Amino acid sequence: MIQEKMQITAIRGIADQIIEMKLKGTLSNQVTEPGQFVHIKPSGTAQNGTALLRRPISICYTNKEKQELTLIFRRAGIGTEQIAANQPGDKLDVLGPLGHGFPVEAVAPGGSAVLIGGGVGVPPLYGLSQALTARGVTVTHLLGFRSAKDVFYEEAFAALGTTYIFTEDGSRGRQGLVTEPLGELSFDAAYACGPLPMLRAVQQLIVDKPLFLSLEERMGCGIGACLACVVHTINPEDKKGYRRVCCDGPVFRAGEVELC
Amino acid sequence: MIQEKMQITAIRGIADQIIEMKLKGTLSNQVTEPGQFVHIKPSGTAQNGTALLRRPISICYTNKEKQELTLIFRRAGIGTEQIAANQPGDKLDVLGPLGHGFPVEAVAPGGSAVLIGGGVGVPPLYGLSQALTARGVTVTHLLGFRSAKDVFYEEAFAALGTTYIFTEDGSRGRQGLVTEPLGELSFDAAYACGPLPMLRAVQQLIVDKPLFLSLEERMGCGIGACLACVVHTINPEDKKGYRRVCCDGPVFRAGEVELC
Amino acid sequence: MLGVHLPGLALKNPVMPASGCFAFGKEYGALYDLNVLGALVMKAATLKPRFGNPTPRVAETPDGMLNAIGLQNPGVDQIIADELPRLAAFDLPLIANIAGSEMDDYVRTSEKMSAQPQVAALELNISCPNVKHGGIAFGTVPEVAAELTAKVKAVSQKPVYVKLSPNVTDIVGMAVAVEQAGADGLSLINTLLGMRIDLKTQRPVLANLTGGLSGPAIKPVAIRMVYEVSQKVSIPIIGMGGIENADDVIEFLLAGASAVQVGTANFVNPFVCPDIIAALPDKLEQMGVADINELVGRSWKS
Amino acid sequence: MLGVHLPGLALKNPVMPASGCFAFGKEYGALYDLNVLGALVMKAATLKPRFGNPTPRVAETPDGMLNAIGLQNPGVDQIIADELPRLAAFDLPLIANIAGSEMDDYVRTSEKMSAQPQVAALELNISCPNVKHGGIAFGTVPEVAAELTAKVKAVSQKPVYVKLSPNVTDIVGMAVAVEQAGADGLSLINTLLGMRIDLKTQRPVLANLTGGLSGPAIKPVAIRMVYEVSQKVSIPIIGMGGIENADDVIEFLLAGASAVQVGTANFVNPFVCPDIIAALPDKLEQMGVADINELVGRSWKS
Ligand SMILES: Cc1cc2nc3c(=O)[nH]c(=O)nc-3n(C[C@H](O)[C@H](O)[C@H](O)COP(=O)(O)OP(=O)(O)OC[C@H]3O[C@@H](n4cnc5c(N)ncnc54)[C@H](O)[C@@H]3O)c2cc1C
Ligand SMILES: Cc1cc2nc3c(=O)[nH]c(=O)nc-3n(C[C@H](O)[C@H](O)[C@H](O)COP(=O)(O)OP(=O)(O)OC[C@H]3O[C@@H](n4cnc5c(N)ncnc54)[C@H](O)[C@@H]3O)c2cc1C
Ligand SMILES: Cc1cc2nc3c(=O)[nH]c(=O)nc-3n(C[C@H](O)[C@H](O)[C@H](O)COP(=O)(O)O)c2cc1C
Ligand SMILES: Cc1cc2nc3c(=O)[nH]c(=O)nc-3n(C[C@H](O)[C@H](O)[C@H](O)COP(=O)(O)O)c2cc1C
Ligand code: FES
Ligand code: FES
Repeated sequence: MIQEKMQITAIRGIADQIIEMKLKGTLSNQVTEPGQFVHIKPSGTAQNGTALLRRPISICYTNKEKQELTLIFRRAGIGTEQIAANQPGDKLDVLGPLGHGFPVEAVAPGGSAVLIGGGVGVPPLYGLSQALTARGVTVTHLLGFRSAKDVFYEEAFAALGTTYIFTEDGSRGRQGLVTEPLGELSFDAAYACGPLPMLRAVQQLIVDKPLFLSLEERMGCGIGACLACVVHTINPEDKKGYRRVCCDGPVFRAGEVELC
Repeated sequence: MIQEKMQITAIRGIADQIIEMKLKGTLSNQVTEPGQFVHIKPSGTAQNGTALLRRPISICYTNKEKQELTLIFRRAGIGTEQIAANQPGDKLDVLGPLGHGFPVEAVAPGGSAVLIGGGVGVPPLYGLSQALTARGVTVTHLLGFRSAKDVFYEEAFAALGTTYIFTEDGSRGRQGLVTEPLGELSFDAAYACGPLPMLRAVQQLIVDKPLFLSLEERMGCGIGACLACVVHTINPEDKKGYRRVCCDGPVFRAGEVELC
Repeated sequence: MLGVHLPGLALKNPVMPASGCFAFGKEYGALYDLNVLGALVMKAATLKPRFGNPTPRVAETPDGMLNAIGLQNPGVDQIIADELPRLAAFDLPLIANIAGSEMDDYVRTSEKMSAQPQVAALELNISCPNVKHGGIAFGTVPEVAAELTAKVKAVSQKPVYVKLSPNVTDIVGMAVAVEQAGADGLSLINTLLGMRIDLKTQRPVLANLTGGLSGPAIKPVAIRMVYEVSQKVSIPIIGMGGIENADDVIEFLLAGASAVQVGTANFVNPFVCPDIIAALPDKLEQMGVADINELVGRSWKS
Repeated sequence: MLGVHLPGLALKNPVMPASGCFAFGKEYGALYDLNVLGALVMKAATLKPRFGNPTPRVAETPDGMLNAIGLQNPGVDQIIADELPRLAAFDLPLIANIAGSEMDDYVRTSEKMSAQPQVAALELNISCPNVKHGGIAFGTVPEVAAELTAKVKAVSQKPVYVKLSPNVTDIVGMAVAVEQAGADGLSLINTLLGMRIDLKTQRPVLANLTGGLSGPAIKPVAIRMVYEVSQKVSIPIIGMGGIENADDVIEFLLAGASAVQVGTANFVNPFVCPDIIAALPDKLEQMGVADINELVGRSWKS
């Protein structure tokens, strides 16, 4: 983990309020797993003030040759609005890589995995899918969005494996929930990232296969010191009784922590 | 007085920590006197935070054909640092023109005036000198700076009238105080802008001629509503007993208000 | 959809400039039509004229400002003579903010002000931290605040709102005390007591040493106090502290305020009050709210 | 030039991370050598383990943040067993922050902690606003705070610093009370009680409803309190509240603090403590100050 002024090499809108941003710097060398995240100090101008704290954003994927991280984030409030206002060439103060990501070794080469994502939970699944396919794993993507205008990276995912797009209003792909096809698919392990109700539904449906869930919590430090981001463990025998999303997670094996 | 997003058409350093900035917009049409000021909402990035309140900066001079104001300011703290970080093309939220400036009609055409300035009190004297010379008044400039590295606009002033530069350390022009030549000069009226000790010295030396002083006070609103910027009147009979620097001034006739 | 009815105040909308940040409306009235405002709260009036504190009177802090104006005003008689006739031309409830150093000052100033037909309500500023003698004591001792409220109520021909200081251990105790003493409403909050030291002079920036902290920095404290107090009193609350935009207004209403005041933000954006008022209908529509009064206290009622 | 000597604390420099913002040093210790710090204040220890409050536990506000962690910690015995041995490896005074819900909890926790050779001093957190029962009451009533201080002093083998809450009418009264009860020093200030409401959910952001406001927004309140208290007590003050850089440290020293703590800023810049410490010598030189202790209280002494 380092703190680095990373240079923005590209920044563009790819869907409604969704920004794809590329950051260059040596921090990218330290990324070990898909699903890790960075903690960004917002700089730049926003309408309603300026952010004090850093903002956690998942690494979508890493290009180690180019020393480049790609992030995808939604303009959600002051901090992401500030970050989105930057231009190529501007620098951002980035702390990372942080946390533990998705374990690709949970699926042996030749095996198969299903990746389930919703909204801005989709981005880290792209890097995961790259890593799994590079390992010789067959991947299926179940990606949910609110509406056609919110969809991104459909073709990029399709290039790596079968990809089902779902929208709440049916304006693109299928109408309905990403969990629908789960019963019909066979796979060795599943990975999910998205809103809590989606994660809960996934956890109820996938009970007999390894399942890894990436969680979100409001954060202070991002490195394990402030205990802002704790979640309860499920096992009553667990000595600590809690995990920190920022450093013990954000990815947990299903059943390790409570989803609430 | 209007509030306008003015576009920066030029911005450059002209001395140590001294920035010259040109702003384009219809606000410039409303400027009536040299010595008026604008109240700028800082935007842009500074090292140590961001400013909440506006910052008062004198109008150096106005180019009505180009609808352009020129300002000269010192990077003094958070707000001016933010403003200085802007680029040509960026826009600034400007309120103005504010206050009452220097009365040029105090000197009849063909008469003579002396303009006394110190540090960042020098800028508004340039627009004043332009207005006086356009009126056919002969001007002499006494301009004081800390050191050679702080001097600006020497040639611009020299093009309008005799110009004496003073520095505290003698590294440019004469060593000493701007008030020194006052005894030897003959003039019909004097105008001064600069630090309080300079204004006090000027006021003690010029007792029998019209003298106009431009004051500074920390401001809130800039338009007369908050009473942050009041100064006491000298005349004990004065009904109000005070003046607001932002709207009754910043220029006052010597003897109207206390210099403390 | 924006109308709000409070004791003595029929408001077109719940947004009014805060006392001391708008003088008597002349300066901002040169920029826009004051009739768009919900009401206008005048600068504090005292029995005698006051020059206030020496300068510097303001200092900036992170997302806030300190002020130590010191209640400068020409005195109640002058205000009645010079300011009220001009303000009477507007179709706008006027709230007279009252301050003093002695209880008797408050009572006599209130009596005079409340007798003016143009004045719709009084706001007792028992909490101004910048007055040396008195003032602060009224705002921090429940019994004293209650006594003052009762005395003013006894002479006032108009509803009385009491403006509380946040510089207390127990804001609910203060609020309940003045409610029981007969207050018709509360204004929450006045400024937090603060200081800034100039690293160059190595002395406090303000000539008065301390000053009142206002602006966005104090909004979380104000929201907390409105939330706590509104659940314990049955008189309406006018909320303030750091309001800059329509979202902030809605946050105060959700916390339990029935109307709001905007202070410091006027200095940043002189059009902030009309801007907020213009933005509110769309905000309500987005929230599916037909009547702004529905929002009041929703954060704890639902 | 940066060394500061306080009861029980021989500090290389006056900068230490604040309690609760640095856990037990492990995480930041992975980023830099903790030996550069003046001291380390550990996260609050309570007699029994505490899980703390439900999430969300933090929310951002203008130039500040609210937290309602709820004193999560593994309990004093576990801290002594797991954390102190590791921290003993550093050449660094350790300050143990103590919290509790009952007076007896404080006393027993203090007794255990102060008996540890690695612990240089105690800091009594009588002011954490996030603990439901107890806690806050100790911090707002001078007599109770004094009684607690005396009881802890009676059992403590190490100097006792009392950390005061700013959510009081009279901070000087609190300070004088605990000084008379035997406190060796004061820590000023803990967080201001605040709230933020989420406009989407229309409910408070924090699961705990209210939280403690920290960060630059509160600096003017902290400076004012240090300025006022330092003139009325003769024990040293460790100042904090919104410190982000060396200038802020100097402002606290000028106000009357002898040393400082840095909390929230660690989250913004994980290297803030070493950055500040590295910047201080140049600052002092620019000010013509040979010994940092000369600055203490200069804003009112001169
Ligand atoms: C491990 C992790 C990975 C994430 N990855 C992504 C990603 O790849 N793309 C993406 O668009 N978003 C991601 N998020 C969510 C993202 O952090 C928030 O959308 C963002 O912090 C909102 O900041 P804001 O200033 O725009 O909004 P505001 O609402 O103004 O933020 C106010 C405060 O709340 C916090 N906050 C608000 N929403 C969230 C949230 N959902 N999760 C955590 N903190 C929040 C902010 O960090 C800030 O401290 C991730 C969150 C976590 C915890
Ligand atoms: C009528 C008027 C005209 C001015 N014209 C010029 C000019 O042409 N060029 C120029 O360089 N400077 C001018 N100044 C001074 C300029 O306003 C300050 O240097 C500037 O406000 C400092 O802001 P800051 O954020 O950089 O400094 P900070 O020290 O961070 O400011 C903190 C606060 O103090 C106020 N403040 C600090 N110094 C001054 C000061 N000297 N006067 C008033 N307020 C101050 C700021 O406005 C701000 O509210 C003028 C001041 C006034 C009142
Ligand atoms: C410059 C200034 C002057 C003020 N004068 C008064 C006053 O005369 N009477 C009063 O009750 N409050 C006064 N206040 C307090 C405001 O009315 C308001 O309660 C406070 O500033 C919080 O709101 P804000 O954060 O929107 O400014 C003053 C505030 C400022 C900034
Ligand atoms: C996340 C967080 C946790 C805290 N936990 C404690 C604590 O356990 N004990 C304590 O005395 N103070 C605690 N505090 C208060 C800080 O020590 C400090 O007094 C306060 O945050 C002001 O300083 P700052 O503005 O630099 O953060 C905590 C503050 C934060 C932000
Ligand atoms: S964010 Fe601080 S411990 Fe996780
Ligand atoms: S700055 Fe507000 S009256 Fe002059």
